Amino acid sequence: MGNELTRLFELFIAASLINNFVFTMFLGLCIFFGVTKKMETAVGMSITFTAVMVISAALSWVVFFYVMVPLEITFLKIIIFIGIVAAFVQAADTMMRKISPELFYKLGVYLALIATNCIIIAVPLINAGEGYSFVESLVFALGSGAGFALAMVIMASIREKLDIARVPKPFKGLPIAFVTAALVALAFTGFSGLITL
Amino acid sequence: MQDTRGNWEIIKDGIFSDNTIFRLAISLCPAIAVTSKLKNGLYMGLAVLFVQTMVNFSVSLMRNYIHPRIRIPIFMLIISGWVTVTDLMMAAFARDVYRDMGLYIQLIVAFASILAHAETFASKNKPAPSVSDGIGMGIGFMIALVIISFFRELLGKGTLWGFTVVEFKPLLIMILPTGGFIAVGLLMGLFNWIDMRFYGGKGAGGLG
Amino acid sequence: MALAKKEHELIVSISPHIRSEESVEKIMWTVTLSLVPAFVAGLYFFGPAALMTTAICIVSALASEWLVEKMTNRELTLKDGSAFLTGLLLGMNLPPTAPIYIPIVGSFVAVAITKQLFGGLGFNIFNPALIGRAFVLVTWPKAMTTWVAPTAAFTAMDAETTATPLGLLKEEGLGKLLEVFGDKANLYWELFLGHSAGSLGETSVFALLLGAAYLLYKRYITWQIPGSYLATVAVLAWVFGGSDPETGAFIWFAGDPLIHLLSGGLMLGVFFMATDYVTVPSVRRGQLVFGVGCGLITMLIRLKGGFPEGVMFAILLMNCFSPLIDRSFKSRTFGLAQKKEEKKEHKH
Amino acid sequence: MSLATFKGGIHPPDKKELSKDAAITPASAPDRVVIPLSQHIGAPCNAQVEIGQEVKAGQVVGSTEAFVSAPVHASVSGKVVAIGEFPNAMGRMVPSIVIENDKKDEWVELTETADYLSLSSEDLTQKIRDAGIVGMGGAAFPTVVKLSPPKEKPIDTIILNGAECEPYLTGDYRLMLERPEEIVEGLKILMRALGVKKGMIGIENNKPDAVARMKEAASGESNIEVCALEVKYPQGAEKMLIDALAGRQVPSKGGLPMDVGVVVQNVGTALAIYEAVRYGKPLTERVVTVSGEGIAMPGNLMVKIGTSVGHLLNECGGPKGEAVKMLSGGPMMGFAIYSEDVPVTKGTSGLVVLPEAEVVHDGKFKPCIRCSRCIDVCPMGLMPQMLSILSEAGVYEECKEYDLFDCFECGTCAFVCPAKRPIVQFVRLAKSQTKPG
Repeated sequence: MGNELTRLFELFIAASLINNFVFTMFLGLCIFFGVTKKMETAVGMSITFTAVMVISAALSWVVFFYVMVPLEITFLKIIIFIGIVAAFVQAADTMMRKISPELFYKLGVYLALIATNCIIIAVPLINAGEGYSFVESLVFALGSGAGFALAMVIMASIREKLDIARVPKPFKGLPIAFVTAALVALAFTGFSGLITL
Repeated sequence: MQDTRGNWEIIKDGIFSDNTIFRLAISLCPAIAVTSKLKNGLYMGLAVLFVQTMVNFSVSLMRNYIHPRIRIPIFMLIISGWVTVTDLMMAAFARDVYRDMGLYIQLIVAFASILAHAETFASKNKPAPSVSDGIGMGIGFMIALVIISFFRELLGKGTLWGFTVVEFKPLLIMILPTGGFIAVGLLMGLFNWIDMRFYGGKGAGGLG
Repeated sequence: MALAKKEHELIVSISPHIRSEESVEKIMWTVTLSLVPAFVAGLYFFGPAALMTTAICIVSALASEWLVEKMTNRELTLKDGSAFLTGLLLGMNLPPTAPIYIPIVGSFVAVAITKQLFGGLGFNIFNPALIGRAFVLVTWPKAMTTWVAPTAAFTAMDAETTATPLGLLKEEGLGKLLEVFGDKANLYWELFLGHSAGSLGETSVFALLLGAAYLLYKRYITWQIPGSYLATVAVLAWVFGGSDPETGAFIWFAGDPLIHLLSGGLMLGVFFMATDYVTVPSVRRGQLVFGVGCGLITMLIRLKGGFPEGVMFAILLMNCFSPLIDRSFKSRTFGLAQKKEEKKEHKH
Repeated sequence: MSLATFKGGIHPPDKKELSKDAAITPASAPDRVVIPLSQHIGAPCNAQVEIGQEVKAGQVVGSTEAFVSAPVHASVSGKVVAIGEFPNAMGRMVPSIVIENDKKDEWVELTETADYLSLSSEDLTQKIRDAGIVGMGGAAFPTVVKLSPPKEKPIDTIILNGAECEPYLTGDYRLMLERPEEIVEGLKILMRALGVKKGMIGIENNKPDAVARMKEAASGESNIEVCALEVKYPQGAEKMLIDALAGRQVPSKGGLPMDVGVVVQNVGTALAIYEAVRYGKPLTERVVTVSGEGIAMPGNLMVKIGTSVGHLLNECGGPKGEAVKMLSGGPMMGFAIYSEDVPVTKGTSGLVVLPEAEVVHDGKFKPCIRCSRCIDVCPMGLMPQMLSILSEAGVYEECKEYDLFDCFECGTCAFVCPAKRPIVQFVRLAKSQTKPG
């Protein structure tokens, strides 16, 4: 039991810090560079993304192991996973509108961007590829979401500072954001070797 | 809205003025993730070229039969279908490359640019220009990946396509994550500079 | 009645009309001065190679600064001492016998990319010298972790390579470390003096403390970051750093804080890198958080991570968080507390 | 026991030795005076005289019905020769009355009141209003306004400000040495006018003899306390003084001393109040410290309002060497004046003349290096570094998140800034580009 918990904890740390989606796996970069100009959006986005990642990981796991594996149609996983995510996002959108318009006003705007985002679809694909158990899948999704959120918040706070910096003109905007991401990624290499799974 | 440009022009624009990576700055994930080797960069580019062209072709063929309300799901289905085809082909015929970047091949499905081209171009144009658009975008994408991976492999390992080109103490960092970000950032800044210096452009900030 | 100068010749400017004598140049050169003892110690222990490495660092740092400022048509700022200081700090963070391309590339990355590309002095997000070092460490891991024994440099040109105390501790345990240094008292003493392998400017705790004391006395640095950083490292080393000498099994509250405090780049990092004005939070309370964060990550990496030393990565990682800390810890505006109390009363 | 003070602050060289031993002497009568109709914060006065009219000293020459305002009196007897726009010390053109001095020093009839402490609160306030008294520490806020607080804000303490924390200035110090009893009487009048039981006098501890003299003068008064304060700029700022002496912080975002039950008056103002109530004398003269390394004989002069700065320079032996900069007020918050023709007004506490060697040239400044010095010293607990960076970048609205409007421009931040950034200028720019709130 203790061992199991330690392993899950390590999985979480690995997913959030060591194999950070943004800084070491390069996933979700469009979002990462696109919406980190304002702290508020970055936070809203991170919360929404983490929630969607965890829930779609759960749904995909169930479908993958109870439907696709028995039917031997795992080669269709791309199509099916994207269907699941899209359907779930659509459902979440509708439910939020009805149940909590306030929350929808805050987070719903980001939902539209989610369906076609690689960071969301990557989670079930990796879970399936690694053969994670149900709980492991959830922890992995949660860790990835936390790592993504961390990256978003760091980047948003740095970019507020960059906005008023005297960056040479050709590098203003995206190029300097890339260089910043490079240096953050360099700092994150400090975490490498922290946990060997 | 029918596009009035000729096929060649469409291809050219896709490669240069609407370059996905350097000018529009979308679908960046593979630009960094798979470009530590020239070979991977080229294969990724080919995969995207294939998928985009086929998606544009299929969407264009079916454009008059798709109900507008459900067009996005249909497009997604088409895209994921072609991505699956690519995925399986790669797995079968290019095993070493596939081991390196299987996940990213699968993730082509989530490229905003592919859906964008299907939605804004292919669904409104005849098959021939749509294919041109797909080819243009794909080649532009491929060129960008090749440029980035060229620099990264050369600097990071001193090799190209796995063959040793120069003997020196390679900058290992260039094939690591940091190197990917820094290469894209510096190349983008360089292109902006060239654009501003010689063509009087304002610099493409992309999403920034 | 022309007593004073004529109208248009009187100087008109905005208040205040007097200024303190502090200046950016003065700060930079004073910090540079305070690094001299540690640098001299490095020369003493590692010989001419240390001088060579540092000199190349400084020259290429200045060259990079000049080059970028020329290219971007900026005012030349070589005299303000910041590039010189960056070069010196980077040099002191390198192995004494680093091959020549390491200081050159490191300085370029430090000054041109980490500082100038972000807008020059005052706008960089990361500590330039540390990014320079991290860059070359990741790029040439082997050359950057080849250490020479501290006295060998004088006796022979081909210095004997060895491991740093922290490297020994991590790879082979405390027992091996004591075997090399004799007993604990001797280990402490040698570490304090700087008679151990490591980067050329980081080994002598004594010399570094001398410089740090001067900076503290001149109030160029304050106690918040060094204090919280060192305290966190000491506590964590004590709580989590212990293991059974026979079996290597983990024991709570049995660690040796002194070894961790005296070894590696901690003292250099704590007093000269983690206190770099530009890249740390501005408000003192935020600086406490910064220091604790640095301490946490340092010990996390030292005890659990893939590297024997974590000071550099800890400071860089906390540099990432500085803007966030700055957002969360603003200074307390005079009279704000009163306003809140008033509001409370109104509610009742 | 450590002395009362506030958090933050700086220790600029105080330079008071230049003029602190010079007793207050009356300046010679000027040939003409230029009396601005707006010498205070609030509505300007309307001229009550005409060109060519003969006026006596103490005669009202300008007044208005506006609440936040104070009437203006002739400081000499003579003939009104011009009414028009003349420059003041801040370089602004203001409507002024020019009187040619006939040097007869004829006064209007003044009503003396020997048992002034038996007057009612209303009568006292009216006398103070008629005398045109404003805060003489520099801000020139009409005193009568502070004496009429709204009912829901009861006042329980009056603080006399004898801190005089600006370098060079010694006028208040000389007044406390030379006329302590009258200052204490002024305080008693204020306490009676507001019905307040507690009076305090705060003096920076670099003036121990002034502390002693004031203590002696107030020894008979059980409800008046004289306190020595730590020597630190800006100890004399109203909010800092209240914090140090009463232990109360005036609320941020537009709070006033009356919100914490305190009224602060300058010691010079207290003296003027005493003279106004006891002798019916309007505010027509004030102490001006003429000092600085660029003046031959620094001193403290009793000067008629409206006297030109050039006349004062003459009185003090003229400039020593080449004076290149002149300040109205102290070097921390005073204004650099561009002409020696500007007049002394009710708010002019000093004239500082600086030679080249003492002048700080506002050359190129550097980017902020975030050294935190300004944050440490800001008496208002602000982050001047952020204000200056944001203002420089032109994002003025964001400055409000850093409590822009709580800054009272004391200059402490700019004094310590190693990058020599003109922080006060940036703050003023941001303030002018945004609205409070």
